[in-house]
Amino acid sequence: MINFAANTTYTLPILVHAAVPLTIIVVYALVAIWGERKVAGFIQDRLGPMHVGRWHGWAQSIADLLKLLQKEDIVPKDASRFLFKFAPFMMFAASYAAFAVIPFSSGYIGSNINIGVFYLLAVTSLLTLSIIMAAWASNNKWSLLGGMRSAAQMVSYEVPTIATVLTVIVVAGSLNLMTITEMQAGNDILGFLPNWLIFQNPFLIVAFIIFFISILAEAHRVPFDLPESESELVAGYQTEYSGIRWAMFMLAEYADMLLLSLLGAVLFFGGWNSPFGDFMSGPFWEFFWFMLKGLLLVFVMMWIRWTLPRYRVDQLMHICWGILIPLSFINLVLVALWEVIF
Amino acid sequence: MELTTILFYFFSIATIGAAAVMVFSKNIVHSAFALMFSLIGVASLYVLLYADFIAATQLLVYVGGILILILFGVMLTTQGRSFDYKTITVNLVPASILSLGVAALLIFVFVKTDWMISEVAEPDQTIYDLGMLLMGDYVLPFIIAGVLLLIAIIGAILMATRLSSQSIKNENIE
Amino acid sequence: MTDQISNIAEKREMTINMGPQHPSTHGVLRLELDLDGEVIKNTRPNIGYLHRCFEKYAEEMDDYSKVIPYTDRMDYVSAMNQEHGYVIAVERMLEIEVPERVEYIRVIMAEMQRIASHLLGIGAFGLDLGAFTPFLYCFIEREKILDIFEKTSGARLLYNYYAIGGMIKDVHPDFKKDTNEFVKTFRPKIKELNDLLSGNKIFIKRTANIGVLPEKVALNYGASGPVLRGSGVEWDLRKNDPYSIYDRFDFEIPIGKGEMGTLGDCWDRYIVRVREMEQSLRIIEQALEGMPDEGDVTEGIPKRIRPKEGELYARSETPRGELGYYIISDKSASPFRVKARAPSFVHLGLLPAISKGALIADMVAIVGSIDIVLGEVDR
Amino acid sequence: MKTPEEIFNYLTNQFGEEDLSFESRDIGQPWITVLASKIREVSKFLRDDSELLFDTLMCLSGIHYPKEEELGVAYHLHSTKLTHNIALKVRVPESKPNVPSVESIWKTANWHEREAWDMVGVVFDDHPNHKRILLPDDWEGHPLRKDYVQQEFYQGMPTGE
Repeated sequence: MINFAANTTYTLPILVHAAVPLTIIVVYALVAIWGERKVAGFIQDRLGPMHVGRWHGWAQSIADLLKLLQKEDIVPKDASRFLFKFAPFMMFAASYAAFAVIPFSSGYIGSNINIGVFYLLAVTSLLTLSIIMAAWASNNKWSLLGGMRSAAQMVSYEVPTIATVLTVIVVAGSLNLMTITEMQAGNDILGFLPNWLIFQNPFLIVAFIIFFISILAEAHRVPFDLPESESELVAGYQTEYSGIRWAMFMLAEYADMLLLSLLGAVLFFGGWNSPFGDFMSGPFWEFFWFMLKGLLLVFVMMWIRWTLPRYRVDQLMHICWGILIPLSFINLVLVALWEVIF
Repeated sequence: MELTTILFYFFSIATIGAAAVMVFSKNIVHSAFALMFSLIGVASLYVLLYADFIAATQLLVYVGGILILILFGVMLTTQGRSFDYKTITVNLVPASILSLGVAALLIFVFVKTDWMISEVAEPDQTIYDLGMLLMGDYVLPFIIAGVLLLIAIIGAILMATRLSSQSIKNENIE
Repeated sequence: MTDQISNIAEKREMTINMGPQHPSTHGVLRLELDLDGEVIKNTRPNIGYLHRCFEKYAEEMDDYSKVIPYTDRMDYVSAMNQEHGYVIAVERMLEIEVPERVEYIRVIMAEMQRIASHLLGIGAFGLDLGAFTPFLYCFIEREKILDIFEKTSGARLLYNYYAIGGMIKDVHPDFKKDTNEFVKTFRPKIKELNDLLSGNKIFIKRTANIGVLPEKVALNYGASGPVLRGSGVEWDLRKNDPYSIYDRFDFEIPIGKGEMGTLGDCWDRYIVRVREMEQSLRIIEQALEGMPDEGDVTEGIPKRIRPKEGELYARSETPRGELGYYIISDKSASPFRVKARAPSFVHLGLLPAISKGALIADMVAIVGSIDIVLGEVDR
Repeated sequence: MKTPEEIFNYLTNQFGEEDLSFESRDIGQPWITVLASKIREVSKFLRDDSELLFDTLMCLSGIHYPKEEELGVAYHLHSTKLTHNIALKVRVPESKPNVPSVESIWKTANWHEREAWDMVGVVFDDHPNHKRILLPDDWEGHPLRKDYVQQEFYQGMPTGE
């Protein structure tokens, strides 16, 4: 017999731990979708949502969510029913699971495991599979083409991502995201710059640029949004989805964006460390700084999204295999040399 | 029952069930996705054994790499049509005999072995030892494996470029 | 070995339907694509989804002037140019002259419409390649032109403003001021557009060397307008076969030079449109200066339109290319036969030739660069 | 640059008087009527001759003449090099509406000829893809004929209002 009473000591904290990132993701997604529209509106010389909720249409994404919940859940006749229904949830689960190792502040991390970065990269590789699953299960040629493209893209761009993460690990000497963050505390460089890794080693700036380009591709953002490029593949793997399942895809995509941005913040910008040393620190401020850094990167992604056209699939692959991967490996060697010499 | 025990049984059943679906499914893509569930289940079992590095490697290599490769292969070689992936069972009799024999052997070994049951303590440095072993005692096999993979990659690139330069040729128009 | 590989490649072909409901076919166009991977082996355009029997309607009308609203609906993003083409055709049949002021208004309207149409074409082209923002920038400018049109004609898309021998009514009193204002504010916007799109590395990568249309092929396929000029042929009916009063204005014909890649690629066709907008601005400026302030624009409209027996083929330069009206008159009040030679129809016909060997993503770029309007293709 | 009359004279020197005739009406442009069987030969000559160089076919239209019970095809040609135009016309009886295709000479003709077949019902011999273009393949009749009567049902759907 299962004795739940005896297990509450285990189960309750686990559930609370699980609920915290979920809340952050959902609230962030609602804000980010509204924010993206506002950013788009600002860039395109228009207002964006203005009506729902009076003040600058702040309730627009809530209204959208309610609308999506009410929509009919359509499953194509020839679709593979189980996989079709399962894929969006698996995609969200994959990006949600990765939040377990993100250190939101010095007082909160879902699971402080030794191989944090490695676990994160491993779990996000499930995203690719869920996209293939959705693409294949839809039984639609456009979906399949989109799925194939995205699988190829994500598998390729995982290489430079991992290679640049590796450069940071070489400098930091740990796979634990909490440890990596803790070692970036203080303001010692040139007397005033914070001890963030990007300032510690000049080659890490190159690493960050490569990393940022790769996460743009991993998160399917313009100029690498080929899997769902609306002008060619209709909507790629999402073509046949509607209602709440489609909302799950969007949620997963936005969560993925935040996840990778937060990873970038941890690896290069000192995670939850305040840029002003001890000023404005403490668990709550740490959370504020951390989210601010992550959201800034998300904002840059949006900015790029509304400025650039998109690449073609072979050009995308060429950028990855021909430029980013060799560069990131050369950079890895240079970073290591710098660390040995200084 | 402890929570870990419940999880252990849950993941074990999921792994075995998914493996059964993989074997008995007529649709090859369904089989591939069942394999995915099976592999994820195995990874979860590794986690329960405190082997977090192996679990993550299992996910990254098998789920994120090999399985995607399998799916690619299946989808590309079946001419792009999405519902032509049926499989049939051949050599039913010899296969059954062979698998029953192997099963009997495994059960026999399982029962006969004198298992030593010990309480595992959570290690705090899993990867440190692993790294030491790889770069210390096993550095030669490690490097040989690396060189082998490099050769394989170069070969693959060579073959891929030759094929693609033939098929992607912008034909001149009259 | 090589044979085996190519055999496998051939077997791998898959046929895919692009359209009729597809975001980047610019309307209801269906393209059947034979794909090898993502490489296009064969393109078969299927049209007719928007067919409304324009020619049959024209024959059934009991008056030549009743055809004009139908010409609007052919190329609905450059309705003024469509009307202009039809009106000059009928005027030539009747052998009538139109007043000076009418000619100037017509030219200004037609050139404004050309800018509006090119803005839409360029914006949609950018949108096809994933650049959303230039599309809206173009629309803001296009909106200003439509506002001017609306003040005068009352409509924003299908104007019915040209009449045989004149205009339906005089322009709005603010017309000159508004147009001058627009010309002044629009020049810097072209530069903005060039910064966002024309010079963008990704945009160039997506358009240069794609969908190359050599000069000889272009002529053989009957290409005209920006598509022909993009291939380096200096050919513009406003200069080479002047109609209306275009011979009075000083302007250049921009042609593709293969600056970013091969001559006649998508980028060349695109840049011709951008530069044409500048030339149109020049024409508008000159026309505004020369336009007489007084004059009744409706006095020249004949009460009864009954041409003598005969036939003619009159052509004019619309934003998309050569628009020809082949009209046969049998002395009755309605035309015996009206055939519209729509540039988009001809350009869509050369799509299979230039899309061979391209990728699906290139197909989108190619369709965008020839800038078709399905209303005109299907008529 | 040649006027239509000059072009006609130039052509008669090459092909003889019996296959060609020069026609004009009260207004508009004159045209040259060509015997249907000769149209491809004449077209090829018009395109390739160094003094004519008609490199583009601007327009190809099918016409129905109900009084004469004839179908016509009008070709409007144009030369970008020498900037002159000419119109050709072919007339064939309704009972045997066969005209040789000029698709091999000007590729524009491909779609235009399909349209002429679709709308008027002229049959173009040797056309590589002789199918309807604007209407569905199983449509009955050719709408631009003056005696056209619309079919009542198309695949079970009423076509009227």
